Amino acid sequence: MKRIAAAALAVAVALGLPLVLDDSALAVYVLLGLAAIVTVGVSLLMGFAGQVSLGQGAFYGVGAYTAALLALNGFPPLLGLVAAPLMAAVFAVLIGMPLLRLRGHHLAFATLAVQLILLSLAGQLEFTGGDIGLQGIPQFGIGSWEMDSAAAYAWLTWAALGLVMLVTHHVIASRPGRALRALATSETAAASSGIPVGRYKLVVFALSAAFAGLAGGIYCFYTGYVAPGSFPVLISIQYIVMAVVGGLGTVWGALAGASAITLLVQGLDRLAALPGMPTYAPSVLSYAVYALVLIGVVLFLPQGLVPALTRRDRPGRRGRAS
Amino acid sequence: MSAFLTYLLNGLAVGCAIALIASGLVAIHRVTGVVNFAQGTFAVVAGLCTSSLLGLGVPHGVSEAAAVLLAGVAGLLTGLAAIGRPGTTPLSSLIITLGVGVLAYAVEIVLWGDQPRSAPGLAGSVTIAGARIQTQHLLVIAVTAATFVLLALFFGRTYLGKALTACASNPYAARVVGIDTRRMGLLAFALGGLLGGLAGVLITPLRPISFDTDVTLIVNAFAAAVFGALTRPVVALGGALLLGVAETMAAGYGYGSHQLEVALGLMLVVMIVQASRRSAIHEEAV
Amino acid sequence: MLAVTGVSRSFGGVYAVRDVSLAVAEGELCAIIGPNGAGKSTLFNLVTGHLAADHGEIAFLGHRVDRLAPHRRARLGMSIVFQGARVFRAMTVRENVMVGMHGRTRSGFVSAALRLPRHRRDEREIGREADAALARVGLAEWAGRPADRLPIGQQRALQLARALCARPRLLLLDEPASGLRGHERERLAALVEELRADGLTILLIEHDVGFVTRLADRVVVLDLGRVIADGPPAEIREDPLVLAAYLGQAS
Amino acid sequence: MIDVTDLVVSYGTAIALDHVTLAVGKGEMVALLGPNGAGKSTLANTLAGLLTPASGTVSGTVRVEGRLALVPEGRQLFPDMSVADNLALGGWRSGQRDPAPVYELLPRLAELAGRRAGVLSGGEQQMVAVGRALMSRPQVLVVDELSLGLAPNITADLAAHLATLNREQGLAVLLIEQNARLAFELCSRAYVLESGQVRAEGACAELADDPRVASAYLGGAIT
Repeated sequence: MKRIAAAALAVAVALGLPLVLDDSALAVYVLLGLAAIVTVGVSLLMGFAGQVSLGQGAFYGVGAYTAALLALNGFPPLLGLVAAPLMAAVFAVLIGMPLLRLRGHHLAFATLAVQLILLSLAGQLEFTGGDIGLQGIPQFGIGSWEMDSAAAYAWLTWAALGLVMLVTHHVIASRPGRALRALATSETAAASSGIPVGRYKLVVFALSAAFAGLAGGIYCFYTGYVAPGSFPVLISIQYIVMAVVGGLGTVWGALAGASAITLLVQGLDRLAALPGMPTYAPSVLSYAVYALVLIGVVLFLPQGLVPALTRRDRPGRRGRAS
Repeated sequence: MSAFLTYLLNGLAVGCAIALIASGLVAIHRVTGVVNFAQGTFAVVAGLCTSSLLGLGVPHGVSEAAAVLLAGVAGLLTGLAAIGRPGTTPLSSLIITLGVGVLAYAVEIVLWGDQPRSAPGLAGSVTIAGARIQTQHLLVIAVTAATFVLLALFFGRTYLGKALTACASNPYAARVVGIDTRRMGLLAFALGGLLGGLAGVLITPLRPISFDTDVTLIVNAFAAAVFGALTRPVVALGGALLLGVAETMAAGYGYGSHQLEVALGLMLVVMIVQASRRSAIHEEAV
Repeated sequence: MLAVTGVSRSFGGVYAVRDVSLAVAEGELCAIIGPNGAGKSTLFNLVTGHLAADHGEIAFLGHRVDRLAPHRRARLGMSIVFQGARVFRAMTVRENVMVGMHGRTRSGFVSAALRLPRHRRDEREIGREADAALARVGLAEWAGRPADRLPIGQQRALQLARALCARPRLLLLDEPASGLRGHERERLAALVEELRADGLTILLIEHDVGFVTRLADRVVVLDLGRVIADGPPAEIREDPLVLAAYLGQAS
Repeated sequence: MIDVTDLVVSYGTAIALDHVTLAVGKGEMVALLGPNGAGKSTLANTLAGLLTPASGTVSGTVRVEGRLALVPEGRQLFPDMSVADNLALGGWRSGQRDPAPVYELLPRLAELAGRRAGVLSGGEQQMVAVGRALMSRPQVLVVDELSLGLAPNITADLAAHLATLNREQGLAVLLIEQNARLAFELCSRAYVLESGQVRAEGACAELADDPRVASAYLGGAIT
């Protein structure tokens, strides 16, 4: 009962916030939601299934370009938004088939390489608009209704985040979810329990890619343009930082991590914009934050924020159980 | 024909720089099992540092040496963060080195700004069999060759080098005979820093370096190191030379825009072929 | 039930298992013993499919299985309890055991994400079976604990419950008694006897010859990758080759 | 030389050594017997300082002067390095880098000096492992599974070397063995370890006929 009430409160706050936030805060709110959507996927992939991806930004980009190209070629935006996660998932399956044989640092480098290749191609191919990218993407809308307020994008984003979190929550507490968590510990023991390890890794890879693709689709309608520069390698690292900070292997941790990092970086940006600060201050501060938070959390808080905070009340729970 | 020779020698020079970074990667991985994402950073730090020192009027030689030493210190610090705390798993260590690389961005931008910098190298060029080669390219090749000879002597002939090799060969046995494997790991990181720094100092006169050049460097070096399964330095050298020549040829004959894709694609293929020969049961064996 | 014929496997030119043949009949409890490095675990990995044989055939329930992936062999009815503690981390004891039901249920990602009726039905059945298996190995009261915090004896029992959940035809046990104390061993032995009385076919690797002679119908002795003896326990205990392998030959 | 009192060692939740007490005196040859998984190698690694005890003490010359050397289970050489280099690294602790003294004790090693350790036969590798341990000038040698995977005549040859070292150099030896017969021939006293506990101890002559020894190997373990 308590949990349902807490969830209802969270939903109410998430949906109510766009009504009270000013424009610049709304922009942060949308970007936070988008980052959280991708981070939930990273957490599912790394935290539950134990597979590392340093190229999650690539799927974000695939989703964004897919939606943008469809919208620019006259297809309805809704089709673009549906196609974005699907295309990202299909792409993940195609590259995952060979790549998921790799483990640990090999997989990390391979996914990074895929993102670099995609970025380089997107910067050179004609239909993706080269380095300039695609501009003039129409607003999102359904039928004749057009979405033109930032608040509407905030609702769309956070509804998508809610969906993604719900799906993840359902999956991890079920037969396929248990299989994923099992293979993260031992692929041999999982296979011996009848789990087709290769196929499951592929599906979870595709699912996390679909989440990123969905976020990318919303992103392209929200900003109105996409370019290779929107999806730098650093963005993939940023998702890792968010997932690690929040705590790998918890659904709420992804949201907490995305919030903590986004707000921290935004706060520092304000600081950097103060008069007298050098022009490079914003990027320096955000790099420093990513780095120090990542190193600090991995060394001193390896479980991440959410488990570290919730562990406090565990002894009580355990006392009751035994 | 002379164009071909030019490209070949230029390519070898590029490959040599990659090989130096890759050999640092291999040295660290062999001794500690950690893949050091910050390996490209060492080259960037050293390159930027040389350009500053030379700009301040510090003479050649001193500037370069100081930059390489600084990179060695950076390597040691990276090692302390990555493996200094007992019980850090190799994957955590990898994430930490990733963090160190990003942290270096902040430091580098503060110190050197975000624009590419270059440094004067050896001026002039020589003509070999009708091909004009910049002297700096020849210097890169010569220094790399000398470095690899020194490395071979260090690992094969000195007691300390043998102890490092022992840690790579059988870490448990190394502990049995009393070698402190963690300290050896830190030493490997410092060595990796020196090698990366050397590469940075050598290539800065050839292609300007900025804070984010490390991504291209580490990816190329990793690709080269992967040829030797991250454990065999000589194979990594071969891989690096191959990559350097292939990329330079591609650029020289007008396919320059795709050289990164070619290098990365090659790396992916090599990794996948290697992985399909291993089975999970061995990687999980307790 | 299980027929291994002329199977060999070498690592870097050294044979770990060399031309081994062995057959396990339905309902039998067959034990494989042998000194360290005899090739017992390699043989298990070949049977379960985690290693591919260089030569030879493996048939299970009349099917050739030596080209099948491990999870396919598991679904045919092979369950294994590993020697090392391979419990799944970050999962409760009950969830660990529920994984054992994987091969007997079908609901996938879509029905899980949408909470379709099929998912609910499967979850109910999985839960029921898991609870039954937990009760059978005496872990019912530990169900909600994190699995990796259990003592080693209970981790072994947990693996056994997970294996039983799959309703195997053939159960492979890799040194189930190693690392267990006296009373834990005793309980395990009783449980294995009980399973066997229920008609389960069991193939067991064990160092502890006492454990084996008490339980097994038949003992196969491996030494340096080859079968050196095969017969009832009483005979094996007297076999001079076996005594030499274990106690060392007088030189 | 070695004094182990109430030693407890565990891996996570698994207890490997359960209140073990044993001693090896100066110049003594003592055997530690027991089936696989009894905790023998855990004891060896703890004595060599590679594992930290949960409780209990390890004292004697071992801790005070570091004069204990381990010949680990499965030889554990540096396979891609030469025999000479393997030996040289054995002197890491003592600072003795010249293998000449060990060549005198084990002349066969001098002939093998230039060969790669990984390509040697099992018996030769075991000899290198013993030689490597001797490089640290130990007063106590802990030999874990001397006979593992070796033909009986080769084991006997190595055992003879150990006996000579014991007789002529006064080297104390703790011989950890699965092979009971070999241990009884070589040693004066023995301990029987099972499931992490010392089940029996005494003079080898008496233990050889003790039913508890046979039971540890060939049944009756479930009592």
